[in-house]
Amino acid sequence: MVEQREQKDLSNDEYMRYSRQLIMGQIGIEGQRKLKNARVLVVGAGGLGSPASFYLSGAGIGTLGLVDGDVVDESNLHRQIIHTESRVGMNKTVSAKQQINMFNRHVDVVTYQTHLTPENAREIVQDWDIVMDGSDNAKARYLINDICMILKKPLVSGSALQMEGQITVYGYNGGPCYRCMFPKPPPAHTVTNCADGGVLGVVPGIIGNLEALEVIKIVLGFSDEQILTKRMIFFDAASMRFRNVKLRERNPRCEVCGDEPTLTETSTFDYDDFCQTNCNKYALIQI
Amino acid sequence: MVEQREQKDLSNDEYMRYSRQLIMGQIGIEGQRKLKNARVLVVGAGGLGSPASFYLSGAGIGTLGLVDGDVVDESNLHRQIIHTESRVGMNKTVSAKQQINMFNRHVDVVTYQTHLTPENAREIVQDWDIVMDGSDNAKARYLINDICMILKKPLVSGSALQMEGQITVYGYNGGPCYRCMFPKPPPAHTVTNCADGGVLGVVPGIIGNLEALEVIKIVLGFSDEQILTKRMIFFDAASMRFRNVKLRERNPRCEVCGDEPTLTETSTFDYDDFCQTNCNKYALIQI
Amino acid sequence: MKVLVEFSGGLELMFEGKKHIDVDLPETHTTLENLVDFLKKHNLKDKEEMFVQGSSVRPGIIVLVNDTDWELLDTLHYKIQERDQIAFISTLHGG
Amino acid sequence: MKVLVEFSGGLELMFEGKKHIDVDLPETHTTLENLVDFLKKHNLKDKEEMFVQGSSVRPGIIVLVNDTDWELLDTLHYKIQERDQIAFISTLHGG
Ligand SMILES: [Zn+2]
Ligand SMILES: [Zn+2]
Repeated sequence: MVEQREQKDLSNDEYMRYSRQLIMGQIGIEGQRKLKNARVLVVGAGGLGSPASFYLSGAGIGTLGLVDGDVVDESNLHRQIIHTESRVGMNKTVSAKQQINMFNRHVDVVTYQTHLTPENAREIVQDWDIVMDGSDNAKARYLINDICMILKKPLVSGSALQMEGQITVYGYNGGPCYRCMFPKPPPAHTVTNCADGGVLGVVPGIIGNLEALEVIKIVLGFSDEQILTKRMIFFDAASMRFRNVKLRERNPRCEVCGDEPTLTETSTFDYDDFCQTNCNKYALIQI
Repeated sequence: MVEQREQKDLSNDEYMRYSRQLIMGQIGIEGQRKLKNARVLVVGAGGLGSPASFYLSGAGIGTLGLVDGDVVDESNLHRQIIHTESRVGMNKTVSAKQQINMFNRHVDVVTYQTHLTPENAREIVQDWDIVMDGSDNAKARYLINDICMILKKPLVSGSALQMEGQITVYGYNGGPCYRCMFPKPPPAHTVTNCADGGVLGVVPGIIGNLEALEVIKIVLGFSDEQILTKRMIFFDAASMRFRNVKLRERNPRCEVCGDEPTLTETSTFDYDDFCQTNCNKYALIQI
Repeated sequence: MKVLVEFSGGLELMFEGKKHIDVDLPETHTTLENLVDFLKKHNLKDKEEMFVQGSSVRPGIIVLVNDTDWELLDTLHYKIQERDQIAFISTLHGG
Repeated sequence: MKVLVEFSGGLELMFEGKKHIDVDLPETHTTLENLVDFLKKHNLKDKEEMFVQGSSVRPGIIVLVNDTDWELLDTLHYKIQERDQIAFISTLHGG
């Protein structure tokens, strides 16, 4: 799909603006052009999507899509740095677009002022090269995974809660997808109390930045060993430890990314029934 | 010094705003009050200081000092996310303060529109509890270290270049200072070409966030084992690997933090002569 | 047989808040299945369905042996070695 | 004696851009001082003052043995063990 699009060249303004990263051997003019022609979709303009959108824009990703149906709330601002107090009440994608427009005029920001749903997922995701999961609940994570696997898009996935974070890349170079890792959601009866577990804002800040980094490396064509596929990083902010873990391969019998997938349309899968109550926000901490 | 100050309490607005982190066991109301009463100085409002200032403000650090003599340049914007295009040409601390004021009205931002110098260092640093190094050259790093050790302030120090980053905490709980680690600067003749080595913006983004995290943990009184003292993290963004390294103890014969320090005033030390040409920006990559 | 067992992602709350415990496993207990059973009987302080389901861990928990996904190591049937580090990590969904 | 030698912080540029190399050290070469000398003679591709100064590494380089600062290990006199991982890292100043 990337090959079929007309490739835009860099303007003189852009050469100047990106000069500090252009001079790196790993990027160069060719790499900067790849960034400009890349289309990256960030699902969720919250704790993960805020920092990631900033750095993806800063790096010169040419077209950035944002999906979020929520509005900015003051209690988000401890971690959602792309928003401001005066934009409380505004849809998060619109608020983020306003900040990005002030920050880098060369980025075309496309906003989807809705949550991703089993019904709209194909239409929203199909036009993008790479998807970044910045969502905040299990149901959204299964849905994002499924549509990415169905449409064969690489999915950079991160999550954070309290003082821990996790990040990996799904569906890339023979690595597993979210369903390969978690074919079954946590049983409903393990999640009796769905109160919010809380999060220290800079923790999703770190994870969102690591997600943006992996997106950039995929766009630039870094080697398979360098991309976080078949690997997951577990971050413990309290002890400042990063654990780099070797993961399983793709499961050939996976429902959605296997050799004979049975889940081929998200609109025919009942995510509410699948996840039950445990798919509420921040569910997993109440184990 | 913290004990002598009048301790401010949280307003109802602040309880609401910080509710998502207040509910964490590691923070609570007491921790949030500590954050409000903390005074944190960030030296450098650039690639490291931008994300760190965002997250320190978001977390509710009550008084944030910013030191930088530079103005915003468009070629900074690929990594300095706290600035905007319309603020190009403005002093970086003033630009950062404008963004923080829009983001969290509860933070008192104090700007020093100057570089830290051997002459002004004591006056600027003496009123703060914790210092974060967000500078971009070796001379500044020795100077910041020295004044922090002289005034016995914990120093959270990070650096980034190309696709690598390093972070540690100096002068804390018996750990080394920058001079304990590097008593001599790199010899001048190893630095023949001082061209800029470049940096991928999200790399200082990650390191700056890790610095903000350590500042927050120090304010909250996390245990000595949890703070990054006598340890350093080396981050390789290309391979997505974090190396957690055990460092030496404080050197009792260190010039500035030893048992009988000889360097007790920065104004009497010749930093230009000490560092020679290698203290220019981005010097170390040209080895 | 001594092994280091680690919990994170919130699972530590079911083990008195401990992020790691040293476990001295009887010689007759040598598989991960045995370890899960041992932990359930000796260390688990909360409702067992928060940690186990049948003879395995509940869905949503990743099990690691020396930083390797147990799916690469025969899962429940993996034979534990002296001084293995076994981690149980609950996946996070927040953001 | 086989050791893994790693370079970073820009030092790899002086070793043909290699971030790690396997070195087979003669049995008579057993200290870190010997290793620095060996690397200088066999692997260093740029001006030697970029890496060494006298019989040690130049200021601004951190040396690690299995992720431990060599200052905790007798620095140049440390006796290298089979399969040690030795890292030479140039400190960074940018931001
Ligand atoms: Zn799958
Ligand atoms: Zn010292």
